[in-house]
Amino acid sequence: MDLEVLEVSEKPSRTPTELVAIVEALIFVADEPISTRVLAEVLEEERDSIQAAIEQLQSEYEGRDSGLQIREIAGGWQLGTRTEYHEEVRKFLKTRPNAKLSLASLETLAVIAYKQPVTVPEILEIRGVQSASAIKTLLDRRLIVAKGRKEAVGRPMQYGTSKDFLVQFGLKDLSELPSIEDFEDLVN
Amino acid sequence: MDLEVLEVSEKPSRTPTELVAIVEALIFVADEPISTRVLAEVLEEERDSIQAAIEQLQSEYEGRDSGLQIREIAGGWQLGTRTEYHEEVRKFLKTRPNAKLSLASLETLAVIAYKQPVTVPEILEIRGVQSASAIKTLLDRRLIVAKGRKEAVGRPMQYGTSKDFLVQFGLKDLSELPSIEDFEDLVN
Amino acid sequence: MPLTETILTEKDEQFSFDFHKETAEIMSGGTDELKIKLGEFAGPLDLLLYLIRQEQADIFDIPIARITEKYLEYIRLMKRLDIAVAADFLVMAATLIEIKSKMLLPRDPALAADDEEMEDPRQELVDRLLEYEKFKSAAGMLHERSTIEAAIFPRGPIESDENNAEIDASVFDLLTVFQKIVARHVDEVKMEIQREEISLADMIKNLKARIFEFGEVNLLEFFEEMHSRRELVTAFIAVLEIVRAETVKLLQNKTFGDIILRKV
Repeated sequence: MDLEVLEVSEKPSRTPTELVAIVEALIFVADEPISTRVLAEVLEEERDSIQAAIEQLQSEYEGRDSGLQIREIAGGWQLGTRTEYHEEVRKFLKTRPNAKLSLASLETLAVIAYKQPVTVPEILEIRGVQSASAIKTLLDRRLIVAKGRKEAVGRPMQYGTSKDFLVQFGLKDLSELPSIEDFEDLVN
Repeated sequence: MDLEVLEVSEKPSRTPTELVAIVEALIFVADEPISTRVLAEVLEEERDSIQAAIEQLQSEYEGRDSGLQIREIAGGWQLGTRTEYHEEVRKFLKTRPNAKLSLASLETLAVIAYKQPVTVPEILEIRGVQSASAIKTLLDRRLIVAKGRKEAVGRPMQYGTSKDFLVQFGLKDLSELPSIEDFEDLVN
Repeated sequence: MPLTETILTEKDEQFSFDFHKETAEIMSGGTDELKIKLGEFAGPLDLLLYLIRQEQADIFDIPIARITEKYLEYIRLMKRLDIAVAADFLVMAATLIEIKSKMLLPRDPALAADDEEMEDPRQELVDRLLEYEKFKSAAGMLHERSTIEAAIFPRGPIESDENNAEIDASVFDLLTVFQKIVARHVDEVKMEIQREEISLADMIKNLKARIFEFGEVNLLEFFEEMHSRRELVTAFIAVLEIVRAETVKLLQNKTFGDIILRKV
């Protein structure tokens, strides 16, 4: 028996339906448009079969009025949302950034959490940078609150963390804030 | 003509097919599992309608033998490839499976998952062995998080599982974990 | 001072476990295979369960003398194979020997008749083993789940993923990094000599040039290069400025890991 023949016959045998599904999965995970050539190489299939699978896939997405579409971009195939729904997509994406804090806000929050009650000039001194917009963000998101004025020149407002801060970070009270010592045992 | 009435009637009127398509588009663009609640809020629809749309979507993906699936994970919905095609996907992405967790780390994770919030001495008690390096590994991989302090001598830090834990272990929520008492049958 | 654990048995036989000098008897057998097996035990309870099963013993009626002997043999073997024996394994050895000697004590007939429920010296150990075994099974379940999950892939990155340069790190990560850096420079600050300080504008310019040239900059390494606390603070502000204003991302691969500044 000829070994080479055996190797050739080892080519994966997939049903057309399976090939369509695999092509869909690869287009989905790819981080840029994926070309017919690359798909054919990875899957060891003829380009014609790949082309047929993509066409099949496109008509499936069309046929069921999917919210997604397969487009040819820069010589490759890519999955994206349909233009009709851009308004909703944009609306959703706009709600999302609020979920995370920017680095500046996080920094400011850390200073306020560990140094409270603390004034704006004091935060400036520690961070070395104006924190006005970060403080506004934190106030808007109710993570910090004003804690009266400091008895000093100009009587500046002092800030501290709020009840919402405790809730969001899963803390019962401020003494539960982790300190370096808590993690030292683990790091060694 | 009453302006107020006009405003009320401005609530988006979508056909069920459109809603299914829009839900599909949002699940696709979200970079984390997206909950029914968030979908309902963004689209100003009833949760029931959203739920029905998701079910419709799931059966569509099933019905056409898609290479993708819609799963409920960590309290939200997410698109992912089907397990059957993992070899092809891995070959294309040229990735290796993630470094597996050691037996010690898995045991520690099991104790934390079932006993949370739990302290380091409590983990030692059950496992009979120091678990510091396992805890460090689990923190590094973001599978566990600090969960406040225990009101006991030394106020030790407590640990619990994270959202990433749910995602990496394919759990809707913690209640999906089989009861620890169920493992007793296996023991005897 | 050598760390030594000495355990006396009823026969005055002495097991001495010296972490540095222990030379126990050689056990025969395929050592390579055993080495792998030994390395797999997740702790003393795990080893104990293995021995009980190997001896086909009943967990509710552990033949304590035989199991203790086997356990100590394994510990000797581990030392012989240069596997570090953790203190927890030695604590268990002591527990086993203690139970064994209690079992050998003649029961007080008067007490035994009075109190039917006289505690079996093995009881506490059995309870711990049963409790531990549940979590061991749960660990197996988690392992299976993660194997299945590893076969499911999320979508590749799309444009909208990157429309905000945010850092995926907790308050603690940030604090740890900054404290680490400041602490490292405390000594240097003491000897700080008046020198020409680099301005913030220049610092930003330098950092930008570096990111542009290399694609990414390791923050810890960058901070390491600073000569004074003041320069360090300037560098830190420069990083914050660049992250805010430029198409630069802060990446951290693991908790407490190095933070990388990368061009988007």
